[in-house]
Amino acid sequence: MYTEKVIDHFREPHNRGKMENYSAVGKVGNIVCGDVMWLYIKVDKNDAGQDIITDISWETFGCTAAIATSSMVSDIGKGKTIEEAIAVTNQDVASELGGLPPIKMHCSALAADALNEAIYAYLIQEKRSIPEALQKRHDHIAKEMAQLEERYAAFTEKGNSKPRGCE
Amino acid sequence: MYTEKVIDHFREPHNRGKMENYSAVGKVGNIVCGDVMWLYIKVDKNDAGQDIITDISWETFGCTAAIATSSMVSDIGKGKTIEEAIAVTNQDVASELGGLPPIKMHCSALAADALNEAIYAYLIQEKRSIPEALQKRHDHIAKEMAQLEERYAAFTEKGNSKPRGCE
Amino acid sequence: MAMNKNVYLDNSATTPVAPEVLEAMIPFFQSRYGNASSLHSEGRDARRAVEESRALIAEHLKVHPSEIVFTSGATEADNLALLGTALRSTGGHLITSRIEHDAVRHSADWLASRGYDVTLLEVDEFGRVSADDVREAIRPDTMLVSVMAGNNEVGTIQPIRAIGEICRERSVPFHTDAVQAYGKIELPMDVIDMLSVSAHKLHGPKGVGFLYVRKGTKLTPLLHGGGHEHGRRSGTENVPGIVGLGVATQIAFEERDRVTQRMEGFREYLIQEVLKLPATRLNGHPTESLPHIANFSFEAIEGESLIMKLDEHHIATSTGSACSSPNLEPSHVLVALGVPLSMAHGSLRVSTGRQTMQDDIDALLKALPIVVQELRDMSPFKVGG
Amino acid sequence: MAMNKNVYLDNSATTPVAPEVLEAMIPFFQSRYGNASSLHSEGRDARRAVEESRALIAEHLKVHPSEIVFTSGATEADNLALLGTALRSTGGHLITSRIEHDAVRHSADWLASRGYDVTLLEVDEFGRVSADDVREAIRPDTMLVSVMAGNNEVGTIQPIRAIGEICRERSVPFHTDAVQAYGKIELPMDVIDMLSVSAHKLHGPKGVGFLYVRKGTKLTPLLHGGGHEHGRRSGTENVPGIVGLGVATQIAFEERDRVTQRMEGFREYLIQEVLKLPATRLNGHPTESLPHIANFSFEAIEGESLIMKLDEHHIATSTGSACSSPNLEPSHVLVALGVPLSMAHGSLRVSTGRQTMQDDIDALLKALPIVVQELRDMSPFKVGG
Ligand SMILES: Cc1ncc(COP(=O)(O)O)c(C=O)c1O
Ligand SMILES: Cc1ncc(COP(=O)(O)O)c(C=O)c1O
Ligand code: FES
Ligand code: FES
Repeated sequence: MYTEKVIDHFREPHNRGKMENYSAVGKVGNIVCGDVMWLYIKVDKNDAGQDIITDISWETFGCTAAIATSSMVSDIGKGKTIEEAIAVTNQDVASELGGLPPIKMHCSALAADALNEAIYAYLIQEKRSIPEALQKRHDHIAKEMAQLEERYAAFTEKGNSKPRGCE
Repeated sequence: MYTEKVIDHFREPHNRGKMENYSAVGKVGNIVCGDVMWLYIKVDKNDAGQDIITDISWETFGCTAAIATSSMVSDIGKGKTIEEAIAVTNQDVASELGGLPPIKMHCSALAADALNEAIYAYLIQEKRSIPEALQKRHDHIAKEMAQLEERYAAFTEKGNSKPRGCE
Repeated sequence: MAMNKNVYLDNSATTPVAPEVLEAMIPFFQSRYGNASSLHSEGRDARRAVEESRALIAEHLKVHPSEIVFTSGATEADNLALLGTALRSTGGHLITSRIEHDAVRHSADWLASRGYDVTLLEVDEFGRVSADDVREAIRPDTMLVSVMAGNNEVGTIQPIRAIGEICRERSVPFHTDAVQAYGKIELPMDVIDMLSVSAHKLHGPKGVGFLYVRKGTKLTPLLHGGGHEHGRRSGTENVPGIVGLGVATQIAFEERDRVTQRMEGFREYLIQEVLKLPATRLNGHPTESLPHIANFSFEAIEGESLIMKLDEHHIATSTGSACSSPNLEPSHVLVALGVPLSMAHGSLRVSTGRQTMQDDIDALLKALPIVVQELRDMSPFKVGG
Repeated sequence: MAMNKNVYLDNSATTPVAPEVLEAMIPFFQSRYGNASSLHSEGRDARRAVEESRALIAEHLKVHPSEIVFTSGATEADNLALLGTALRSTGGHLITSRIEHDAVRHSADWLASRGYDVTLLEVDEFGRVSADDVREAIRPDTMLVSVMAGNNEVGTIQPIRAIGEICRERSVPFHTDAVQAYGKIELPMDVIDMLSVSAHKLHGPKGVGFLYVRKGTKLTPLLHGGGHEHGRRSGTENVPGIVGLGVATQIAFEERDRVTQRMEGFREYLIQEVLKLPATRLNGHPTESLPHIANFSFEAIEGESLIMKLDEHHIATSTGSACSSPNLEPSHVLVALGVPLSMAHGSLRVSTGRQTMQDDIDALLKALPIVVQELRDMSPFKVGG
């Protein structure tokens, strides 16, 4: 089952909660298990003029691994350039956690996807060109997210923060 | 499995061994399990002129139950008239032993048969008339015994006391 | 790694072995280790112990000892009932329900994949099978009806007597998985042909159980070998396990009224208090329930995380969440009851045992609002009070 | 009813649980009672224990842990190997031998009654299967070859490597029942696809064992349910049993050289001394034998009585006599070896364990001539010296 590191991140997750003044948010979900992750990024230029992810936070509705990988991806992504962050894979997230059970690898995919989606949203918003791989991944994710929104309509109607696919 | 009474009779069997000056011997065996029982009777007239079985002993090659039922049937038969002794059933033997496992009921049949065969041999020898049921039973037993003799030829050749079916 | 200071409220999953049970078992590992098939005194001693346990169980169920077939647990007992019936021929029809334990469900699935016809009975919103549906489903080629006595996830009790009577009328063998019901509620043995039990749900050891098989019920064995259990289940008898199952049965039946009354009290109190929390519901039947199981759903909560958060508070419970299942499917029981996927996702099963104290319930009720709030705070979904 | 003062020489039937094994098991009944499928810490603790045991066994066998499937014993393991292979289709050919344990033999019989073709390999007078016969028996539709590693009645070791290599060549899965051989002799795991083991033959507890299943070997499960053991064997894990099996394995492999050497000494001494008695023979192979089993026949002696007489002397042994069998048939193993019925009737199996001392052997050798004479005296058959 879960490694001690997974349990540690689940118990004391890093960077959780909504971010004030975020640059962009990525919203992803897994239609099979039903878990949902929102990931906020703040992007700033560094001295060399590169886009740097200076802060990450997240809101997750999901399993132990979903929460632990949210926490881990937020640690991993922080301080990276956009290019570096796009390159973060679910393998990276999982192995930083000391591995995940096979059935739980998709949770780490959720985390990597969320980071990608946030970057996608940021690039769109900044009217930058979108790498083809990123676009493809987004198209897939957006479809899944739309289905999940239906499932959780009840929760979101009552609440004030509607999930609406990627902004 | 076995009752305490069976085990007791097996451990300290009554009336075992060949009898000197016996009146007749009954030799039976079970072709399925391969066990063999020889039962000796001594017959005397009582004051009323009836044939009484005054003594019984046996030699048995067989299982725990075969030995215990040999012992028990020798106790049961002693003192009975010929007519009474013919009426002894394997149920009688088994129930005096507190019952036998179903698979072991045939061992008590062996004991009852041996008593019958000894009586049969006695009646033949005394040139008495044979009740029909006894004759039938004998015919069946004799056939089985003949087959067993073949199986144990090796043992009996070496020995001096050849089993030869009913005398 | 001792866990006994913990609050253990997952007794439907497994129970601690009762001290009396363990004590009765120990000698059979050490000095009384004979094989019950051996002729010598060690063997006869083991045989006696096995048969005494069988007689004890039969006495409590008011059946004949030869009708008890010891198995390695209820999974095997359920498989023996279904496969042992079906594999006597190469096809036929079986009836079972949508809320059975996987041991029945996947046995039926396997048979279906082998060309047998399987009817799955629907349940109502409380998880009850309708006896009328059973009547309607029976066909001339129906080999078996299998409906569980009490559900292991939501606790709902089935109308077993009514179902059994219909089966009797139509001369169809009736099997019931009584793993959770045994020792807790009265079982109508007069209309039951086969019944599965597992020791470890009853403060007995894991790895042993039995199938009650009414005399005359035809089965082909699942485990072939030395002809143990009158040829119905081969394999060297698990003597300590069987002894433990006997003692566990004895305790359960002797203490039944007292223990189940306490459990009912806990259940009512739990329902009352948990439903005070916002956006919460009870799954299963409010009253027609096993005494030891209560199942709730929390909106916008994922069950696996809930369990893990409660575990941080040293409280052991379980969930029917998709995330907690080996195939990422939400509990088929909750789905069959019509619980929406989103609510099935946030289910919590609380199950009490003979050792449960009011303190345990209080600890859960204290921790629950905290962890629910914590998880809701972490979530993008905001649930109104 | 304590038996431990007795001379126990029936270790092929079952063994006393080693104190170290029992000690390792106890916590899993009491404080560490979690269900290994549960998410909470009790469950994770149980899961760790199960996986540690699996890893330990795999290490000793030099196989991958995922290739170990825990079962309720070797009867189930044997059934899983045979039925699990055969039931994937509706017919086919299986090869096994005439000297298999009932668990294999009657699984094969059952399959034969279901329309499968079964070839039974003959054995020589010592009980050895010929590898050439295996080669000849293999057909295009052969699904499985199952030949035991070492026989439980006479101890004869089979040419497993040669048989395994032929199966490998012909791409036929090869199963071996290693219940008696495990922890006693080297097993050529590189040519074995499936292997059955039972804990209670190894100073572990009754009711647990495993089937080694080489990666890629196709099986349909026998017990359907919660998907335990990677879907190959459902049923709540018998955690204490599995832990016990692990420790028993560790002890057996660590002590192997020392213990088997002592056993070999006992066996040689026994053979030398018993054959001095009149009208006596050794059954099985004089040297190609498991170290712990010696099987003798006594002319004009019935084995069940012999066992019971030895039992009076507090000595536990066993026999292949017809009278001792549940169907009044003499041991199929002795019959397959060509032992005449009359001699099969008087067979005695002596089997030693890790706890056996020279004293035990001496006690047997002292009692044996006495009881043999006593029985011969009781018999109508007189045997020459
Ligand atoms: C060779 C052999 N195979 C299989 C078995 C059956 O194993 P179990 O006792 O675990 O059912 C035994 C022992 O009974 C055996 O000796
Ligand atoms: C209702 C029900 N049936 C069957 C089983 C399976 O029994 P076992 O754990 O003995 O394999 C369980 C528990 O796992 C259960 O709750
Ligand atoms: S189970 Fe789906 S995100 Fe973890
Ligand atoms: S088993 Fe045949 S006489 Fe006892």
